Amino acid sequence: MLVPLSWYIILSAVIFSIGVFGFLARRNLIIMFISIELMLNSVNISLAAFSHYLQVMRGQILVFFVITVAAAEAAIGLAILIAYYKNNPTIKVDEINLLKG
Amino acid sequence: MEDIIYNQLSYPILTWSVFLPLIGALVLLFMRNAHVVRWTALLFTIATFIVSLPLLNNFDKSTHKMQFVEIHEWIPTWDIKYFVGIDGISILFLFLTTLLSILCVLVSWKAIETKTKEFYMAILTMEAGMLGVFVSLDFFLFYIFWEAMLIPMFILIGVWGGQNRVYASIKFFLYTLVGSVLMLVGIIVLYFYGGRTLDILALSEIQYPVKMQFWLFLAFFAAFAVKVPMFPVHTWLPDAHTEAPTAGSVILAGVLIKMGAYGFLRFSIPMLPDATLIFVKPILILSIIAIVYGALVCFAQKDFKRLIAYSSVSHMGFVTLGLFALNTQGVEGGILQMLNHGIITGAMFLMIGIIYERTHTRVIADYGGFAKLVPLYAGFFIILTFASIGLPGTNGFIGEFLIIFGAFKARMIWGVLAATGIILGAGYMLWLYQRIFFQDARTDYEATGAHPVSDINVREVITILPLIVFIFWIGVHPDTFLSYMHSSVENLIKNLNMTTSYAEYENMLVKNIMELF
Amino acid sequence: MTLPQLFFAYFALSMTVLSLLIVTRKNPVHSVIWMLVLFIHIAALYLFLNAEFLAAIQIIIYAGAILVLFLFVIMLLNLKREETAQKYQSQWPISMGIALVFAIFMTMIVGKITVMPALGEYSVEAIKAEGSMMTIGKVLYTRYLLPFEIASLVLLVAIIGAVVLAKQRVE
Amino acid sequence: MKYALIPLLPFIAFVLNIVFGRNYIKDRAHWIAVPAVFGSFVLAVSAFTDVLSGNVININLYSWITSGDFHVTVGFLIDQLSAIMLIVVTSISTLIFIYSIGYMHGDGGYYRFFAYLSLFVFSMLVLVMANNFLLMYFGWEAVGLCSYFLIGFWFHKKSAADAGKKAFIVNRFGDFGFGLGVILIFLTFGSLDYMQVFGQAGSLLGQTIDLFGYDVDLATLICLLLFCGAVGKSAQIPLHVWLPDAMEGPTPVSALIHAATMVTAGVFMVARCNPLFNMSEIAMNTVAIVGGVTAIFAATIALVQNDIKRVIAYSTVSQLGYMFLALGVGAYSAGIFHLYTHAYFKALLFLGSGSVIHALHHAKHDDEQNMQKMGGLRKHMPLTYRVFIIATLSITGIPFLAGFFSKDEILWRAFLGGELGRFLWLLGTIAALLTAFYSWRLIYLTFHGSYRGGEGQEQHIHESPKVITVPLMFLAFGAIFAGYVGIPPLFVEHGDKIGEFLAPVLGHPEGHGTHVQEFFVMGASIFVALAGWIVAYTMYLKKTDLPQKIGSLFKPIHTLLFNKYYIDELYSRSIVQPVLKASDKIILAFDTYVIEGIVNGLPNLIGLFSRKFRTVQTGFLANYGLVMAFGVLCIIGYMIFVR
Repeated sequence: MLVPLSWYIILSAVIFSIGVFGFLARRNLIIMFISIELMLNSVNISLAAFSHYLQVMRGQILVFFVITVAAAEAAIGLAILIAYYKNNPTIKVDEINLLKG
Repeated sequence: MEDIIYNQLSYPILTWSVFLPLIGALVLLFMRNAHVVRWTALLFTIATFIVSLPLLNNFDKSTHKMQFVEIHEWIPTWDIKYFVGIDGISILFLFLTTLLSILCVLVSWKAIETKTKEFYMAILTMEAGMLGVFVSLDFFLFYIFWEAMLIPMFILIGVWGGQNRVYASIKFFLYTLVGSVLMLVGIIVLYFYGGRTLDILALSEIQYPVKMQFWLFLAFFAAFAVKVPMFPVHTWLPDAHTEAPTAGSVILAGVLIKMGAYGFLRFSIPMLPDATLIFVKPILILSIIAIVYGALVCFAQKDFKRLIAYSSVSHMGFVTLGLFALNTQGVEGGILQMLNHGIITGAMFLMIGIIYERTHTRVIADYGGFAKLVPLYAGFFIILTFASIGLPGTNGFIGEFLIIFGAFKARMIWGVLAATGIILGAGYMLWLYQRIFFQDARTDYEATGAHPVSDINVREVITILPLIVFIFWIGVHPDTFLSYMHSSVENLIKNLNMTTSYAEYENMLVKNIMELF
Repeated sequence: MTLPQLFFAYFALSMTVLSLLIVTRKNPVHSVIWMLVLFIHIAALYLFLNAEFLAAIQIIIYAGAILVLFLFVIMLLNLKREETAQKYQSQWPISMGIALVFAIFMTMIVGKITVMPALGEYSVEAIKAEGSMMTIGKVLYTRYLLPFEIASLVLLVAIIGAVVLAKQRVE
Repeated sequence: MKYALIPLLPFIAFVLNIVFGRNYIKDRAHWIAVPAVFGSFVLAVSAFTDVLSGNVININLYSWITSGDFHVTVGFLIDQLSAIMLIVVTSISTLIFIYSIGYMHGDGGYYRFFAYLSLFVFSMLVLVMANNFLLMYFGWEAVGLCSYFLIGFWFHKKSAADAGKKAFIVNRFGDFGFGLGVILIFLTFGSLDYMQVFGQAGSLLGQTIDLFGYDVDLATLICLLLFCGAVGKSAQIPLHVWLPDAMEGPTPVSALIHAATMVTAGVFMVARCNPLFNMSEIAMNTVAIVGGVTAIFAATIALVQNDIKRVIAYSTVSQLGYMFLALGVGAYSAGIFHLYTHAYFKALLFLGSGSVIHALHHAKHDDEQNMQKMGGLRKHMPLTYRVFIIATLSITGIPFLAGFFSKDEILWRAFLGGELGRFLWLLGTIAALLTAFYSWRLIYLTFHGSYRGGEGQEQHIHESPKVITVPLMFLAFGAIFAGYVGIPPLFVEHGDKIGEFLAPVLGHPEGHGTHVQEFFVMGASIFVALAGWIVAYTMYLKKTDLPQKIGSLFKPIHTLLFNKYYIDELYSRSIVQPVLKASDKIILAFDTYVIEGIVNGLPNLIGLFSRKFRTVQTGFLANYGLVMAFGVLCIIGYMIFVR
């Protein structure tokens, strides 16, 4: 057990915060989707690490479900993006405010 | 549960009288032609009246127990039963409801042209709801009927009302709803504390801690005070009345308002005796304000119906004063005054509806010199005016005198203040009568005959006559009606066990409020 | 520094650099490609954590399917005009601040974890004995059957949604 | 049981007239009303003879209200007092009914008039014959109702409708006190029946009750409350404002209601409750003082009035003051005796003025009630003139006429009643002087001198038809001989028959002075009557310019009196206006702004807040993301640092 569990968690935390930065800062919608994928992967890493160190399978099973959710989310997100793009050819986030209250 | 007497009659009389109008409403559903709808509605209301008639003669006046009782298991898990019965207090209101419903159907014969089927269905469901409230002895059943009443009334005002009817109906609905939601909380508390039962009689026997009674009383008070319209929460009544169609305001004034006072009698006083005694003084002050305030506002009214609405705020002030004088005369006077008010104000709204059909205006200034134009109508109206003032010989006097007597006996100052209400009452009613019937006639009615103001016709006389008969019957021989109440009111007062004096209860009130903050 | 630690250090470093690259590229296609490289590294990391099946899944689904989907969408929308525009949103320093604070918090939490729950019975040897795929299959289809079904449902909804949104474009 | 018919007959007449009047009976209404009232007059006489022979009738028909220990029955009591009242009410009503056949001839609401008159007689008889306080209260208010109808009979006239409303509301003020008195009586005695209440009246002595904190003698409180009702009904000082306006009603109404019967209800009630009043010295004095003050107050106003009916109305108020004066000093039988005689000559005065108005009415005389526009009617209406003279002689107290005996009896009893009585006697005598003056002023202005009305109308004026003058003759007969029932013992040993007759109910007035004093009092009242006559004679017949000179000399006093001491204005400004203004400005404002404000204010408030929060939803993804992230950070921060 040379590489302690904490390192893995720190690694996933770092990647996760980079994902958060990506999502909040970037203007391009696709990049935001990608950073969400990034965040999800970082979570997967920590899950796998936990599963390995705690010698229990629950972590890996969860990774599966995270992946399915990620896939579904990506598909739907991009579909919406394309639908929106049809009548308003921009994917810059700060121009899309149809939902304004 | 020993003090109930099961129904010995051949048919389940109470269930029939409550659900017959509902069946009527269903039958109406499948009718198309307005005329047929009217006659069937009339048929059903009269049928309900006849079905509930045997209640009167084989009602046993000597006992305070609930009679004609029917109990059927409904929702066993929470021990909810279909528990129905009446006693001295609620029997008279049944007949007031059935009678007024017949008159409502009659008075809106020509008044309602649009969507007549839905109108009559609303009235029939309304009647079922009201009868349900008076007979139900299970909190769950009571609450269902209590809320069920609101919807048809909401529709009646909302659809067939006057100009800003939507505002009035929403206000009416919200007012009553807020109140009854608080009551629901009270019911639930009672359910748990009273040993997981919703049966009103069982819950009345249990002695609740004073602190809890204090809050429960407030919860129930919220619901009933709104319905009675006691002073601060009365502003929905004038709006609801001015916007409601004739039949709507007759039922509203005739029966709906009595629910609040009936609630006090059936729930607040028997179940929460100590809290009632604590709250006697504030409620009496509110009632006296209602009497004087209601009367004063009447002087300033321009609209005919609004004036009568405010006058019923004043009359209901008398009723609550009587009920919370907590002696036999006061309570019996209160109950009788509820009946009288239903008859007098119901009849008055019928009359307003009748004249409104001809002149299509409710502004008092548009009227004048109608005694010559419609002498028979004027004659009937003068009887109603004097009944509403409480002239001896009419029913108003008996109720008011007993209430003032009860209030005077309880505490002299209350009687004196209440008696001022009579003078104010005479003031605004006679002034109203003079402005409408005496002064010189408005030219356009008389000369040009633009609005052919024809006198009251046979159908309208039939609508008014039964109420006039009751006005004089109660006025001359009130014992036929008072005898029903004696034992029930005696029992109500007895288990109130007024041990200490009023003063002592007052500082208990103050103590409770201090603890609050 | 023992060999595994060395490997981990490499992977940690490379993955942080890669994610930074993904997030900061102006051209989305570059980000996607760097993402691909990142996924390969993650698969390798899974191997370290004795989760071969996961590594395979990672490569096949993530790299294979989702990234391709992204590429496909990028190609579909001609993003030429987007290149010129300014990359970051107006208030990006705030998001930078939040991300940093987040990272710091997480590291602090790691420091606080003291008590470890009891070890489960799936030790490394047990998995090796049966093979990672076998154990995952057993566990998945016994204890976690219901979530599995729900996951399939989620996917179904996603498919229908995508089709409906896409179809709209045709008329 | 046949005596229950007395009130029932007029009631049946009322029902028949009101129900079938409009389209069947129309102008034949008197064929139902007159026989009915005559029937009850005959029954009243037979009841009187029964009571004369000694047996008092007290029957309970049926139980009216029972609630808990409160029990009231509908029952009749005919004893000496109510027998006399029955005679007075039914006889005067019969004569007035016949009179109004002629007077109201051709009026649109003919049947309505007779219906309301019969209803009035019914309620008055119930009031008189009731055997408990609540039934009397029933008659009391029913009589108020009929006066509302009859005053406002010509309702198209706004003044008449106003007068009717005013009469009812002012009466209501009185009934407010009366009602409370009735309740207090029940609370102290446990029953409202006369026999029980007056039986235990003795127990009242010394009992006190806590009224708003401090102790008040129970008897005084009860009597004052009852007297409050009497003041309202019999138009005494504070509540007299409605009687002069009640003259808006047709003259037979004024004669019947506002002279003979209704206004005397107050006197009857106080006399009926004499056992209670005897218990409280203060109450007796208040009654006497109010009576005396009203007598002189009303007399002063009558001096300057120009409307013939208003003069007589104020004279009624003044005479009622006399009656209350008598009751106050304990001479109940004297009060009732004066009530009895006053009914006749006052009704005669009213009906006489009615026939004058009727005659002028035919002469198309617009201002038919203004005395300044009359004069010299002696030639045209000899019979009415002669009847008027008899009535005026009687009211001013000229010896050997009804008025003299009863008024003198009152003044004599007042004279004997201690130094307060002595002062009131003085007031009474001055009032008698004024009465003499204004009565003769009325005669000279209307019947003597030259005709001051419009030129062409004089020849139209002619004597009223038979149906009007015959009742006048009967009343004149009453005005002369009614007094012989109570001749003071000074002249005829057992002359005061009415005193002895009423003794069992009203008791004997105590206090008896020497013959010399009696002669002095009688001489004083005769002197005063003649003096008034001579002064009026000189002012209005010989030197006709004198009234103008005196009027201008005492200008302020004249206007003060003419405007009835501005009491009407005082009441309307101090009570009526504030109520209306309060209800308009404050109450309605309170209702609409305060309560509606709260009720509508709440939703607006909520609306306001929600508009604020809306701006948070910017629509930009980034903002939402930021907020979310920030939220997560806060939670984690909390978990780390706080926990």
